[in-house]
Amino acid sequence: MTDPNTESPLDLETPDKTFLDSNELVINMGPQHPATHGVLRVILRLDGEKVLGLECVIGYLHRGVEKIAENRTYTMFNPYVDRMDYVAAISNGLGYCEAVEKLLSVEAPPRAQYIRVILTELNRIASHQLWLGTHALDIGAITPLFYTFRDREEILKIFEKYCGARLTTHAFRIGGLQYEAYDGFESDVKNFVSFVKPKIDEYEELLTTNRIWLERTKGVGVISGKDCIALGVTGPVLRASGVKWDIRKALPYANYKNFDFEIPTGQNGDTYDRYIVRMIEMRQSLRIIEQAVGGIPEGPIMAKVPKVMKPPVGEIYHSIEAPKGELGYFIVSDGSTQPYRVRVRPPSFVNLQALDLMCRNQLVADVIAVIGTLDIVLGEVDR
Amino acid sequence: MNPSVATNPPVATPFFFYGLAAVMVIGGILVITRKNAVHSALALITTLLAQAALYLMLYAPFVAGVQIILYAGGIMVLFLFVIMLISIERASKERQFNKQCLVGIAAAAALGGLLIAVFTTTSKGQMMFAEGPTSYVESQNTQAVAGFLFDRSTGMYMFSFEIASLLLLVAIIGAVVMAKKRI
Amino acid sequence: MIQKFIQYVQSYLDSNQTPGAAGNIFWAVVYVLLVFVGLSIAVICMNWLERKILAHMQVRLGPMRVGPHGLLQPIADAIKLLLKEDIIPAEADKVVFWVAPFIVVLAAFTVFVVVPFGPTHAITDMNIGILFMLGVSSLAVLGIVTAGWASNSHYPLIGALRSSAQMVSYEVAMGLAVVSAIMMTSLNESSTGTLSMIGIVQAQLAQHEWFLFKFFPLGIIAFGIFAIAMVAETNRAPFDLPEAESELTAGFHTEYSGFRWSLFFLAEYSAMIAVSSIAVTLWLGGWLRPFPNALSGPTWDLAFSLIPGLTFLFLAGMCFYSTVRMPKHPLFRIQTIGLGGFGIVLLLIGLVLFIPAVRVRVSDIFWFSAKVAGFMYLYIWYRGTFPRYRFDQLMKVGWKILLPTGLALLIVTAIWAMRSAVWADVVVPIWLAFLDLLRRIF
Amino acid sequence: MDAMLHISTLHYLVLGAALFLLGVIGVLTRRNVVIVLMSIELILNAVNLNLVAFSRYWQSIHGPGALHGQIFAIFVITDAAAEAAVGLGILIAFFRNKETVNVDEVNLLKW
Repeated sequence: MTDPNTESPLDLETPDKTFLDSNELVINMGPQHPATHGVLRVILRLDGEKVLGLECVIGYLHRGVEKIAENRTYTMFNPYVDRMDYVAAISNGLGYCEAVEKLLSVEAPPRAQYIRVILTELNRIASHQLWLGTHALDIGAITPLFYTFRDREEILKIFEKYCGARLTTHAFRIGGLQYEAYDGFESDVKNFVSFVKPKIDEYEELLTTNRIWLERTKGVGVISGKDCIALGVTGPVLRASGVKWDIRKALPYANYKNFDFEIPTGQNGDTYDRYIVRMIEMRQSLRIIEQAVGGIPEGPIMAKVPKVMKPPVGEIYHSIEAPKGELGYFIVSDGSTQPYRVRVRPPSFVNLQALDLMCRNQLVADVIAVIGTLDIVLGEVDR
Repeated sequence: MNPSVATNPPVATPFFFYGLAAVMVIGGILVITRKNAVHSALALITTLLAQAALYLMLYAPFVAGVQIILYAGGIMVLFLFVIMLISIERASKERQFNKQCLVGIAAAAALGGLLIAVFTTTSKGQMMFAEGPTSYVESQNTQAVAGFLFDRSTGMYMFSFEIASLLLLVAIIGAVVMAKKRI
Repeated sequence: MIQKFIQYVQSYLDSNQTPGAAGNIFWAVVYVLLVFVGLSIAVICMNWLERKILAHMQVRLGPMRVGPHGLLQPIADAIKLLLKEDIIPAEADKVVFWVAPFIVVLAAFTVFVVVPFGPTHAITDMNIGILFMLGVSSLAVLGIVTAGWASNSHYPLIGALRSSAQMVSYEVAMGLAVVSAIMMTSLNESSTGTLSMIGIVQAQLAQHEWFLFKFFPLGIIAFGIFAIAMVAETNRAPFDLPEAESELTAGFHTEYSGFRWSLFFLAEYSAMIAVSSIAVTLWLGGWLRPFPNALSGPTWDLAFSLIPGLTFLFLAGMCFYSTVRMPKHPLFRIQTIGLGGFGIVLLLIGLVLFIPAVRVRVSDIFWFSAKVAGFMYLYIWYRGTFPRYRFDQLMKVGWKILLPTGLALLIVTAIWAMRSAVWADVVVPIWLAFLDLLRRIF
Repeated sequence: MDAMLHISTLHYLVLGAALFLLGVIGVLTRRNVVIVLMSIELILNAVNLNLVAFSRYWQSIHGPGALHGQIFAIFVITDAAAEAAVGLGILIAFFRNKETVNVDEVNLLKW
């Protein structure tokens, strides 16, 4: 990708050569490999254990989400977006609902905005927890996985109480919310915040200063901020490379401008920095939740939207900061009840393009670490 | 702690000797006849282990230990490594014996004949190397070997030992120079 | 005839030698069987304990269904493994594929011939004991390499090459640490050391010190090197690269299943016990009870010899406590009875251990096993805590950290052990020559 | 029959000679370099067996301290290790250049 001179690993025929006499060994990882987070297939070109280059083969989970959108009304398409990044379904829903709201020129009432922010940030924490558990598991630490899943469970319980679903929640509606916050929602969220704060310290205790963790992550999968921007990489990966870009601050959506939080950045752009950035992001999310849960205003939860939505002819691009990076929706309306075209800019898909660059001249074991640190969800990559 | 041989004579010596000797000879034959080099290596390992057992019967436990740890555990692992690194798929399908194999077998037969001839002419029906009745102090074997190699007063092989370490150093460097792709 | 046999059997009981040294075949066979059965039971217990302890470290319960608290889970697993279809890949080298697990198991079990569970509780005591243990346990590499090769598949081959490279490299550091401990055995009147496992422990008894604390901090450094190398040697976390499932699915035994796979499992755990026994023998005083010299005398002997029985009584008490806390529900009846029965078995064992004749013979074995069990817990703890090393880092630790440390340690230990000779033969003459030189100049 | 049952030094010498012959046959007839190297190991082992057997014989004559044969055996094992390392190194270098492990194709210096 960055070096046009290297031929594609797919072109290599594999003659009857062994490790010694050939400089290159082509190895296929996946799509059923335990460490590729679903059905990613990676074709590695190796010299010994050193990676000369790799190519991702995707599409094993393709369901045609974008095409489906063209045959559904705006409301009917809403649940489908949950199935893209299924570990951060609420963020997907937020992005879609806000994009359509923008197209319809309506705005969700403040109370709905607050509850949306709380749920989205909770979902960000859940997504990061799942990332941390699986990433640590890939590097060989089993225990963090169980810790993070224990605490993620509390978040899922709140979701379940709120809307009845745990994973693909379909929590938001175009124009606001369907459900009023249940009784005790605020105290549940407050309890969760005080519950999870020491738990994040617990994860860090296991990993942050662990010598082996440091050796496995420092200087691994380094990518510079310039390369990140060139490849369109966003989210924690971009921020760990030192670029202070967070859509919540840069192009505020929902009511994020009302909240006080910081954007963590790293310097080295290696796996360790990405880990630290995500850990701080979890804490910042808690900070946002604390502020939001104290100030939920009274009022309606649904804006006035027509029963049959017919947005005016035009197009809109709206992006939000999903846990994995910039999640954008590009919607073209032809004035009918169904969108003419929906294009999703999934952060995982774009971030995955950096894998080849980050893995060059690293070892095979680092590929696993880098795939983990990119935090991809194949449902979103393939759509 | 110091069992003398007199109270504890070795049991069933002929049984173990012939058994181990058979294992060794069969192993040796397999080494030189197998197509697949890995099979040869496994046969050689069997031979080496049987030989270590024979060393134990010869009251040389330290040599037996060195045989196991160095030969079976070290050198043969190296052999297996190399066999796996180079392709043997093709080699095992090709002709196994070289052009001069008949000549080679003839030469080996001649050598065998020579050995037999030497044996028959020198022994003349007498028992060669008749041993006197002695007790072998097995429990002090390691200490005695160490005495030869390291001791100030009895260490007559100390210099040779140092030379051997130099030889190993040269071998390490040589092997690295030979086998490394880019130095 | 029978009389003679009984006499033969009894004649050993009066001697204070190992069956191998006494040349008593009957007792040698008995000991072999005891060690084999005991080892298999230990592996089964380890299996259950590892799953339970690891589970509790990871805030989960672990096996709970098969038997009370999953006590019968290892047996169920074993039955499952034995009944599984025996698969040999079509492209595999059948003979080698078949032989490889047996090499590994043989290597892992044979080392226990010289493990000293007590001054007389070893199958035999070899003059080259520790050398034999290191040598035979290094034969496991052959089994692993051949297993990986015979599977005729990429991942097993890479796993096997990694595994054997790792074992061969860490053997070096391990050997250096062992040598420094063996050097310490020579610090007696006759100044001849020993390689015999029993002799090493007796040297610690005679020198009134575990070698762990000998020449502080040299003993501890040697022990540390060995403790790291032994984890790498047994391919356990954090050095479990050959089995790194996120990279290589399951390493060299990817293609193995059923009975053959269980042989690898058995070998892995018995190898763990074997290297732990080496560590216990060399540095932690083997079968010696704590403070054999400082707290000597019949009263202390009696007090310490009661500990094995009390331990089992404590375990039985815990079982009964759990039995009482079991839910009173018909569904749990069998489980409750099972747990209570297990408690009664432990209680009986504990009571048997109070009989003086048994007590005297068993206490050595108890202390040895307790120390080994400590290492087993460490293994589980590591697995719950550490991420995995990368292969080049692993090699770096082995060759660039442990090996130079080991070499330096060896030299320092040697100088320290021979310090009077070094002082008299090296330092003093050089100093005198230096003085002489000064005198000539001025 | 008694000579068969009493295992003397001679028995070991005969066994050693047999192994030596096997090794010689392997060296002279096989094409695969790896197997040739293994045959050389066989020869060295045959020699070792003789040395240790003679060591026992020597002990029976000169007392239990006469272990010279065993010392020699240890040196031979050291030598075998060095030989295997260098030999296999050469083999790898050769294989990388010519992609073959057959001895009769090593003929660059023939003419």
